[in-house]
Amino acid sequence: MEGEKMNEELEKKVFRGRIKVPYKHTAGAYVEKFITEIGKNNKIMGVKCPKCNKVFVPPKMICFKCFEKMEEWVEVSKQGTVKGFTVISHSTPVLPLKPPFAYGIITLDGADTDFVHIINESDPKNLRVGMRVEAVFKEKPRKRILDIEYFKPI
Amino acid sequence: MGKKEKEFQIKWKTDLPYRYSIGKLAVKYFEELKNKKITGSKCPKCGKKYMPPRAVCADCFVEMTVEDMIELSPRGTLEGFTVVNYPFVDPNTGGMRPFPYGYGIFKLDGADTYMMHFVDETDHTKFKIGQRVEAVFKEKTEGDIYDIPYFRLIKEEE
Amino acid sequence: MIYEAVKMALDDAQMEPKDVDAILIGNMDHFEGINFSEMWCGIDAAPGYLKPVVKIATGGTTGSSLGICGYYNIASGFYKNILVVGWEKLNEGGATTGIITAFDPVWERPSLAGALGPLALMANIYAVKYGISSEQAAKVTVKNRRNAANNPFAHVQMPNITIDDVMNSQMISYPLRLHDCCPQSEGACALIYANEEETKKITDNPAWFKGVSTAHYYTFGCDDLMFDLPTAAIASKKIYKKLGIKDPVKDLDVAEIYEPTSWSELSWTESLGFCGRGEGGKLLDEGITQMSGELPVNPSGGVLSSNPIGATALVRFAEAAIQIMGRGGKRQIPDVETAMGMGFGGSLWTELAILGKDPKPLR
Amino acid sequence: MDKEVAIVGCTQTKYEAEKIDLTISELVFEVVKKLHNDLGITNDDVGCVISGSNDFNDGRTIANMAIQDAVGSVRKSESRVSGDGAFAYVYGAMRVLSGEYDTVLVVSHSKCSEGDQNLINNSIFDPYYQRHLGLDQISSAGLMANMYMSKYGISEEQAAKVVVKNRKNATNNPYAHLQKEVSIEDVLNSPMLAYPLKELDFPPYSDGAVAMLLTNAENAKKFTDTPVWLKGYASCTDAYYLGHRTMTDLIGLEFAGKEAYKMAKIEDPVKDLDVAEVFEAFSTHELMIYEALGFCDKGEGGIFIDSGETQINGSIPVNPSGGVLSSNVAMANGLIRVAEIVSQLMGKAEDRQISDAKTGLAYGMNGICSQGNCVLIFGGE
Repeated sequence: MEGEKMNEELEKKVFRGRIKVPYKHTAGAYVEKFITEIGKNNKIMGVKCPKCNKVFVPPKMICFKCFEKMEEWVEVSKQGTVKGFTVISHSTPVLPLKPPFAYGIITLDGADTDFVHIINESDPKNLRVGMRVEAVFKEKPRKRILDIEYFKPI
Repeated sequence: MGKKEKEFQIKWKTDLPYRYSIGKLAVKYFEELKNKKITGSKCPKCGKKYMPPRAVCADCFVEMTVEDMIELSPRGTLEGFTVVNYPFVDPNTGGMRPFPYGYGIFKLDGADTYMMHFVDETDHTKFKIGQRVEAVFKEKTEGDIYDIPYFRLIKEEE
Repeated sequence: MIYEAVKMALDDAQMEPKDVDAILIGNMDHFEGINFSEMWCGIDAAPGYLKPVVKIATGGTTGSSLGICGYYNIASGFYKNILVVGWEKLNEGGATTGIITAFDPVWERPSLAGALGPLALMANIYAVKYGISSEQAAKVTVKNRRNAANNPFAHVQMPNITIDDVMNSQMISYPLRLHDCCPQSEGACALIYANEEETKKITDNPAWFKGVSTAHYYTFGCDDLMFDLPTAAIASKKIYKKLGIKDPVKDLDVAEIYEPTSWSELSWTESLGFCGRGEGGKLLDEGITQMSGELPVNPSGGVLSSNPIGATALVRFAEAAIQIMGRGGKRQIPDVETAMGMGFGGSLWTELAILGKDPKPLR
Repeated sequence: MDKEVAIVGCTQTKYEAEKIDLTISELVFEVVKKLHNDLGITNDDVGCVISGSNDFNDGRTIANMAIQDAVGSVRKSESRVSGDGAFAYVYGAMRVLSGEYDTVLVVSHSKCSEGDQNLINNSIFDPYYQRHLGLDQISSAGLMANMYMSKYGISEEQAAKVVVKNRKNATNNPYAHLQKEVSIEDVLNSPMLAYPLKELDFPPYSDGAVAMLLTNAENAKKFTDTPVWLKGYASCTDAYYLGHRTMTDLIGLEFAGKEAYKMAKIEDPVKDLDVAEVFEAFSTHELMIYEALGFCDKGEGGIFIDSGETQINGSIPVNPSGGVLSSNVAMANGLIRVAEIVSQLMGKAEDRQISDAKTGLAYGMNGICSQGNCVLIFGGE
């Protein structure tokens, strides 16, 4: 009872508000192609900078190093190498899965940049930098980045 | 518009909860509001009477405390009005705010600043600048902002 | 979208991305729902990688705060040149919704209806106080939207709009009708600022900053009746005094002001000292603010024609600069020596910049 | 620098988990009023105001609207940098250097207790590629720490030493939020949050505000006998998308550091700097900062903490205030670093004072894992 009373006193001092806003982000041609190819054809696409020849995955319009518009699309592999990982063991409202699970920074074969995604492994002992992983696609794509459900160790 | 609809869009609903501290003066204000009393704060230096009550007099840069709070009348004089007649998402709820609604700016008797609130009238021809308005309290007040759901236009000083 | 504006600005100045010293971004967080939007767009769409990128966000004034911050970046000697970019993609979030969250969560948000609600109140008080008719307000829309037809960048272009069209449009929030209000636009605006030495390398036809001025006001929108925008009077008096401007109508050649509604242009031309109180309607009727008048106001079509919030006020500065450079095409006013740009936003703040053809230093 | 800009006074609040009695405006008023009193000035003596804040953190678009009354900017010029307070300081310095204002008040604040930090941090990520993955500050820190530690063979003990050092330093700082010492074992045994980082590798969330007054060379002595001068500044932004960055080294900071050293004519930072206050968002981040700022060679952050040189009695004390690991006031962190360096150079740092501190470095940052970097170098007379 004592605690409840104290809570009541504290509640008086605050106003519980929310900021609830629905957004529709126009994704642009690059995101559209990337996400659509994942969902429809289970292909992971990147774009190549005409100047430095680097392949960007995920793709974007401008190479931030050369400030060149990138227009050449290339398919990269579904497999890649883990450059770094972390295992999430705390629960937060934004997580797409129930922890524990891992995030990885993955260089897909054929890409020059790294790609951040989920790895379905919860024990840090089974993860190491340099390990190989492969994308697992969602059966029913929902037009978002999670249409690659996760990467699995191979 | 046709082209717009074809655009590939990613939907995202922001829903950020906040616990805003309201400050000691507002805590007192809501305590008084529960008793159907409206309060403001008076600058100890220049005497300006603020509604809503707050801790700083912006003109003098002097602090006001709970001791500087004063009672204001629930009645006031209308300075301007509008009838909102367009749809928009209310960020407080995430849903559409019902419309049309009347909305006015008025000065409560005894205050030097103005306040804006809903007014229970949606026909703009019924409003008149200079007209008297009065706070309408919920029957059972709970000491929160919803205790005064709206103001009403007083036809003649009753 | 941002890349497009940035690329155009760089090409125009014949600059390479590597030549840019620093980047200033203007955008509103909650409008698009992206926290730290400068990190995203400053690098992906502007050449910000391994460069200083700073974001300025002050609501409607974002563009002018940005424009003014750019001025200080150069005037302080910190940078030789700087790229200034403002942008907004309003359809992604909704301006009204975003603007409501700018106000006090306890006292103001529950009943506030975005920017138009208070603007309607201001128009209502102003109209009654000075006996201004809806017809006079409608003339502003007609002037600005017709001007916009000369501006290839303008969003709403209505060369044939009439007073009747405005007065018969849908009532949005009494006394504001649909055509009394600014649209919601998407767009970006990029400018390049440089110091004296750098400027010589870039162009022989620059627009120079003569002075900037800002006035802010109370936290709560209704601490004062703001129908006459007191901050515009404070800020303009400050800058006129600084630059020795006695009669703005004579001393300025063109003004780009931030008029979110037709009524605001009438009322705020008064606050800026273009005419006496209550004479905004007369000023317009006499043709002074028309394209051919003594002090044309908003030859670009103004905010009533395009309103990409994070960029809007910067566009005012840009249009002032365009007029000075003589690059206004069909909207060009002949022989512009001095031009004013105005930003409005936040809790009714005003920000002004006066640009000139003459590089004479400030003060 | 050709022209000079001085800081003549700083005030801070005590940092706490939740200042429930104070609105943001009241919190800001507290430091501004204290600053006025310390300097014996009134609001009329302040030329203009620059604030640094973040809309998501404050739960309010145009967050500076809420503090107009409290910073005394009614009828005055106020502007606001959306981001870390260190950037607000830079804008304030620009206003002084432009010659248009004699005095500028710079303010930064945050009430981390009011919002949900995971949600707020998640919204930093773009809505297409990263946000749906649920990334936030903690998970990105885990990724960064893992990549850094495995590349350079940094141990968890070495990371823990940063926490131990900073938490110990905080016990000398009356403003610090956490004032309890911890041991290496405490850190290693605290619950795992994002492998390899544990709960104590991360900072708390704190409420607080900081304010300072800037002026030019002409006026500085009117306010204090010990003004602190800006000697070097640089800012630099790294790539946005996590995978597009070199996660093992803070390239952006390295770049900014070099530029700032050049401006301040610093050749050997360890020798030439007497103290540094840095924005360390997690334990290993501080080790990475040592490397990026050239306090030690690449990959030797671990060895450097072992050497004890960054302890309060070492050759380059880092975060004698206890750093962000002791008080994490989100957007104000960078300006707090500046304020702490100012206290050191003014000789007013009391129990945490580094003797004979003449030159100091403050580092503030924006975004996730050192995206936007701001390095400032200050000198006493």
